[in-house]
Amino acid sequence: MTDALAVSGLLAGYGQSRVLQGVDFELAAGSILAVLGRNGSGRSTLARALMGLVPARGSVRWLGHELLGLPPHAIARLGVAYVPESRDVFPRLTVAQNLTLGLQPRSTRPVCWTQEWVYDSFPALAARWDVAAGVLSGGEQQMLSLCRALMGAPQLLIVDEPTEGLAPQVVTQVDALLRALSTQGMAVLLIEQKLDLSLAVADRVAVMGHGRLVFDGSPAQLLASPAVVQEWLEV
Amino acid sequence: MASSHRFNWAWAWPMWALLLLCLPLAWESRHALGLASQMGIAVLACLSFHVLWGQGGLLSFGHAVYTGAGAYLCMHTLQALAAHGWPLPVALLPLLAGVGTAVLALPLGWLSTRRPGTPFAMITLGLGELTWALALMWPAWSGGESGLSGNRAAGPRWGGWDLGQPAHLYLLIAVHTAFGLALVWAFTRTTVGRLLNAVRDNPLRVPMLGYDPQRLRLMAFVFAAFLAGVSGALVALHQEIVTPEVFSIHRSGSLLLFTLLGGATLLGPVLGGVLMVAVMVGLSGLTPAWLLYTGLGFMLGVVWAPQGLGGLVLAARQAFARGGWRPGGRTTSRWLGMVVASASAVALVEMAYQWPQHDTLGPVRLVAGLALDTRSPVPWVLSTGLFLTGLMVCWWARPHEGHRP
Amino acid sequence: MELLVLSLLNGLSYGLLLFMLSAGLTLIFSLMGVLNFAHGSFYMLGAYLAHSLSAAWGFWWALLVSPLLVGALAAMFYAQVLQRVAAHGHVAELLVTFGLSYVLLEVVQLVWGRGPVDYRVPAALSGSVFTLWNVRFPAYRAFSMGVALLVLGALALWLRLSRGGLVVQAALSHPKMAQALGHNVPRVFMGVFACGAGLAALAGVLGGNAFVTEPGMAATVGSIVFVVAVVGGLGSLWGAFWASLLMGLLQTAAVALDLPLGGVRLSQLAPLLPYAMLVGMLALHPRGLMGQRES
Amino acid sequence: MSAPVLEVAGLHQRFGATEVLRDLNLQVRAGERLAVIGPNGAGKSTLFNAISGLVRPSAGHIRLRGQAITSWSVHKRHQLGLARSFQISQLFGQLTVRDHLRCAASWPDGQGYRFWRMLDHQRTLNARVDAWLERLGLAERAADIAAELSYAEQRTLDIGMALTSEAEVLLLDEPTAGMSRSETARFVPLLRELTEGKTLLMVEHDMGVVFELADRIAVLVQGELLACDTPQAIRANPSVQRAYLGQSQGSDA
Amino acid sequence: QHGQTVRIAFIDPLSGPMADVGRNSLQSWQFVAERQSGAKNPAGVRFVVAPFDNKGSPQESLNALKAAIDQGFRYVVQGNGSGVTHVLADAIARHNARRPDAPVLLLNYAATDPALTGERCTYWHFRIEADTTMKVAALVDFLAGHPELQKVYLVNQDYAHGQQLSRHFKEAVAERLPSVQVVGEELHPAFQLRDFKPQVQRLMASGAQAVVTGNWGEDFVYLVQALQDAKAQLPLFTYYAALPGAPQVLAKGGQSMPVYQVALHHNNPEGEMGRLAADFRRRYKTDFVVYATQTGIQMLGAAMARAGSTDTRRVADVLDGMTFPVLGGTATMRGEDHQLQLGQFISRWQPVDARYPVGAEGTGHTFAPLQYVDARVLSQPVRCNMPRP
Ligand SMILES: Nc1ncnc2c1ncn2[C@@H]1O[C@H](COP(=O)(O)OP(=O)(O)OP(=O)(O)O)[C@@H](O)[C@H]1O
Ligand SMILES: Nc1ncnc2c1ncn2[C@@H]1O[C@H](COP(=O)(O)OP(=O)(O)OP(=O)(O)O)[C@@H](O)[C@H]1O
Ligand SMILES: CC(C)C[C@H](N)C(=O)O
Ligand SMILES: [Mg+2]
Ligand SMILES: [Mg+2]
Repeated sequence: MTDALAVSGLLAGYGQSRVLQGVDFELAAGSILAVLGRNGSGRSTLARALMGLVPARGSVRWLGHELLGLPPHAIARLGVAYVPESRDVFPRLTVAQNLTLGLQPRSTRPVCWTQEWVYDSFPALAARWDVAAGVLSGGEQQMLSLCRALMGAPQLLIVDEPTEGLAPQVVTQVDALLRALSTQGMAVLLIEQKLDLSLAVADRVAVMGHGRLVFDGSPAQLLASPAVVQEWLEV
Repeated sequence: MASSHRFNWAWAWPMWALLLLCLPLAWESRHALGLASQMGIAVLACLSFHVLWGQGGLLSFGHAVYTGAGAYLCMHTLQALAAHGWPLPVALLPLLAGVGTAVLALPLGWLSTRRPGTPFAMITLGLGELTWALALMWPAWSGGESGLSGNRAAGPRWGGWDLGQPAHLYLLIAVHTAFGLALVWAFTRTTVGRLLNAVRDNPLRVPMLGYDPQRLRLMAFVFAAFLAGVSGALVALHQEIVTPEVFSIHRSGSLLLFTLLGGATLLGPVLGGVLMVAVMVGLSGLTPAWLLYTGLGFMLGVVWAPQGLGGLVLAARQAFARGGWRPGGRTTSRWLGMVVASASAVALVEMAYQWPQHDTLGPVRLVAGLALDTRSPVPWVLSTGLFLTGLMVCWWARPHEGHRP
Repeated sequence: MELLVLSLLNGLSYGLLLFMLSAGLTLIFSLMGVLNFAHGSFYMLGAYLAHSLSAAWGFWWALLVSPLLVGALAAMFYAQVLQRVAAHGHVAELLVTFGLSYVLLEVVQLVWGRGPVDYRVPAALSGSVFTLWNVRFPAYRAFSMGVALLVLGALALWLRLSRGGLVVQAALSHPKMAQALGHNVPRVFMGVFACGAGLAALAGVLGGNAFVTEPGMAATVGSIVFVVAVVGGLGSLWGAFWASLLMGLLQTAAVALDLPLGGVRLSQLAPLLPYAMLVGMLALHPRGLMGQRES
Repeated sequence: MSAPVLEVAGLHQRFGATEVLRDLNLQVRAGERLAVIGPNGAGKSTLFNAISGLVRPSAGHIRLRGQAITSWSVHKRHQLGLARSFQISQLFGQLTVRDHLRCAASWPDGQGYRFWRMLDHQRTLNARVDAWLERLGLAERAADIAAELSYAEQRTLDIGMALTSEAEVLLLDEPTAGMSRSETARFVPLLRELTEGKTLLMVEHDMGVVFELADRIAVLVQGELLACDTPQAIRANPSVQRAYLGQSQGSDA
Repeated sequence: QHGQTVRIAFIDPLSGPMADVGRNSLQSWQFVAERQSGAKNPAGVRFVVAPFDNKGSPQESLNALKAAIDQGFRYVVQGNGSGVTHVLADAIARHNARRPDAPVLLLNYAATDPALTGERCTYWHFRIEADTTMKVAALVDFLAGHPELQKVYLVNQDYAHGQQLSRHFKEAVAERLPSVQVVGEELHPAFQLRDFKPQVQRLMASGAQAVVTGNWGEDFVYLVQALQDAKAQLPLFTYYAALPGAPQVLAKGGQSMPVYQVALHHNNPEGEMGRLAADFRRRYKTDFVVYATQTGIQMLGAAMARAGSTDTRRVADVLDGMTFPVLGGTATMRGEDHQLQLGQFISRWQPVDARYPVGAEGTGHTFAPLQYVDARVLSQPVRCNMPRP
């Protein structure tokens, strides 16, 4: 199948410091790419760069559009959704309002994730739909952030550590959800710490180091190459 | 805002102090001396504001309460001293007034600093307005709208020290300003100073480190009030009059604005203070359009130097450190364009202000020899043309901004 | 009795005018968090434009066009200046809006002169609607009260129904995230800012002839609107509404009753009341009447 | 066995209608490591907030080192030897990493509210801070602004502040959240070493870490204490299985 | 001193709510100075008047004074705001004590607070306009002829000028016209009110038959507007109803309210003053109302001629007690308190007619002289003992 997302020679950074030194990869619709790497290796920066949240250079093509240079809202309206590692729920808005804001203005895509769906699959949220998101527990905020992104019926989902702070049960639930999403044809860029989980969920894993992708292949291949794991994932 | 301690001031303040102290020797003109005195005082006031805002993140809309209090304390003591012939040298009044103000700031500060952010800003605004109005309503103490005046040459004189003479007063001011600068610089590097920054950035976390945020804020507030009091007292000595105006919201306003414009580094208040006097005394004397220029100045200043002028200076310094500023074709022509544009803009503004009173004031004279007759269309057309050309040059030579790392 | 009724009505109408002013600021300051110091200037500009427009096309056109013009101007200012500095926080915003207030003040004085201009109540409204105990209540006041209530209704509806309000509140805490969800935050902000400015101008159109249209009018309302916004409670439209009424009534009452207390007379204290109220409110109940947040 | 250094008795925490903590009783002995686990929204962080004084309990008592601190202010509690880290990092955006730790070390170092002593001249304090920078692996970041750290580095710094204060009782809210597996592997032994002889309460969802560190485990569900026992007992406990661990038992361990 | 240039510093509000009055005064000074320069004054000196904006604030006035002195000005003229005048007088006294070699003179051309030539008089302050006690004297004199006006209401600004006017008016009627009673009194903050509705309400409620106000500038304009809105018809006695902006507003009310003005000025002077006023209007498109400027320049010219120098010290000594010619008569600068002894016009607001053709501010109405109250009538006892250098 064709690659929905094609990133090449992506450079990005903050002010003087360059974090991404040229990242290249493709991502096909309906597949999950997990990006691993040490802390501070630049994975979140990659996510931000794709979302147009940090100045970047290079090329990011998504369904034939060049994303670089577009403002974040334009990118989002092309069906790209982003779940930041710091959750960034809107603290003073209620859970319901947060979800509403997930819906995009004048979006043509069919809405498949309704609030009902959210409350069914995450009872924790259902119980607290009308309290300010700011007082939610860490885990609840994590769920909210994920669901909020889904409300926009994206075709590309960029999730930065979606399982952080989630109880094991919920973690497995989220795994299942991600898999389901990809089978429904969504492209997922999963930035994850938990190696085993990534390996279980992803169709492909990439390893980031020194602002580059030092490995890109199937989970099996990664396990088969302990050198990479040794050098880029272990301490 | 960049926190000041990241830039080494060890060498800066004694030099500044030295410079200040040398100025009067360099200058003959009493006018220049007056300006320098006012600048010194303004710098001190801005420093006091900097302690609150730059260090503590507290935006006070009523800082004039404390400069004013210092001024009145000083003036009352001065009058009493003149009346009863106390053996108290006038040169000590600023410090006394400072201490007095600090004491006064304790209760008011306790009220204001309980919460940071908007509540603080608005409480100070309220207190500011109240004090101002009360001062007007209480002429017995404030001297009504024509205020209290006194003679700074009063009191005992030691060794030919005569504050009546501007140069001597100036020295007094310079010493206090240098002393204040040193004090603030030191404060920013003490434990409390650092914790104050912490409170500024995240008041929730500080208690978990064993410190009471409000107490830290209050300490800063009182310290700031002390400096404010000193500068207020110096104003009183310099003007030899204190009117309720010293409490006016405009005082607080200009203090706030110019300190902010200066920026949150320790350089900020210095630039801010100097600029404040340059504008409000210098510029307003030069042109009737000074308010307009000030307004535009604020807008452009912030757009160009969002970190404040101090930040701009530091940036330039770092730029030099990194191989300096290479005037490429673009940069130079951009500067050229700016100069042309602003010059012709000034011409336009001046003419606009002049032509209603053409008969009184005659043609506009910007530079010697060049007289623009506001009634003939020629100068208008010309300067408009120049202005647009300048803008176009700027635009054409604009830097590739933003979207690149 | 008459005096009481009259000052009650005066208080109400003054309060409602105050509300129209602070409604704009509630949008800009307490919703967007922009310390907008040019608000009073928009009010003034609205009045002056209305003065010229009503001379040209009559009052009703002025009532319509002047706010639109000011709103457009505000939008331009937002896009060209405010947006650039917004990233650097509220202090930068404070400075530029303050600069703008100076510029507007000077421009107004260049164009319309430094004295007051003669902007009068339109003939159609110069009569009086009703008379209580031979106290005439001017039709114009009734009219502007009506408009104020209309504004209140419209805003309340907008905040309830449209998502604009939500987006603004969201962007207040995480602007980038809100944008990453597909909301054109800059444009929404521009719209809200323009809207707030337009409201100020509307207040100017109605207040300019109820009171006096002169260069000082910006300064006179400059800080009082902030008081209303804060006493009412940040982010709360209704709070602003009740606060305005409260102030209007208190002040007119103080001036009208004019009881001597101690050395001074109550009427002299009138200008103080709002600030006393502000300090008291913040000291005792920092969230204001119905505020959602403190800062 | 020694007297409890921290004691929570009959703790209730209500927010409006929602009751977050219900009649919670908990005793922590000096020097023990207690892990608090439970589903999301069970009330773990709220428990920490109540202990550290960020929220006032609706009912119940909290005793720390023999003192009834239920109504004490946050900073007083810290001065009594209680430190905590936050689930969502609470840092000082503009301060450097070093200054963060300096602030954290000031009180224990006996700086008090001194405004006449230069920080740079505080030898013991700076020595202690440098040592901690090393231990936390933040040494090369020491001069950077907190806002520029990566997420995990920020988490480390947040925990680092709690540790630097060298308080008797430590509350760590999900210390290893956001850390990669390898970082965690490096961090856990560090944590064990650093909290030697101190009392540690930690909330953690990473069962590997929990079972590795904890002497006892408290399971919190819906604001009620479901069980509080040794790791083995908890692992065996079926109701805990149901309520929390689920099939992904000891994920990542 | 022939051919010398005398530089005069004009320190008054050129911005803010009092700017209009200030600008008009400046134009008057500059116009008169130019008109009487060189051969046209006995001393043959050239007068130049340079503006310094004090924004109406005492503090700013001092900055202005400092600047002026530093730039070598030794003659200062000021008038708009008694508060400011006090401040300047004090400051100048201090300065002259410190630098006796080159003292500074203050010509006060409008500030009416009697204290300036009373308790707080100084040797260096000369008032060339009537003070409030004199103007009040004129008023009382006039009221005496109108027995139907028994109940008077006072509306004044709450600062030196307004306070003194209230006080002295009450004293004067109590003393010389007991039949008149003051039924109410307003002292409102100066240049802060925009809406005089409440004051006017109280005024109407008090059953007053006449209003006396010293309000000027915007405070006068808004007061009149409020009165007109309230359809008031009672006579209004004023000091400054002819200052810029005021006639415009009065004209809107037409003749609804009788308005009287006590001033050196009225709109239809004869002779040289008439020509002067006409030229002024032609040049500045506004009325010439500050006659004191004319007096002031004439006085300086005469004094310098007599002193044979422009040195402020000498000139001051000559001025002290000097009698000199003014348009249509002579005036004396009383030595004891430096208060000029000169008469005042009482004029009435009326439609222009054949006799008084010149309208105020181009309106169809004008201030027409009713009577000229002579200096002898106005003159008040001396209340000053000043230290003399
Ligand atoms: N706002 C910022 N300003 C400057 N530098 C930054 C900023 N954010 C991140 N960095 C730096 O960029 C590098 C990569 O950060 P990033 O957050 O992408 O790492 P990461 O791979 O996501 O690590 P983590 O697992 O901690 O999230 C880090 O060294 C960090 O210090
Ligand atoms: N101030 C508050 N107002 C209302 N509800 C609150 C408040 N604080 C917490 N809650 C609720 O209490 C519950 C417990 O929150 P808490 O943060 O303690 O959960 P937690 O055990 O830490 O969960 P997690 O493992 O996700 O961090 C959550 O459902 C939260 O919504
Ligand atoms: C010019 C005058 C209106 C000044 C006023 N008489 C005063 O003494 O303040
Ligand atoms: Mg990350
Ligand atoms: Mg938690």
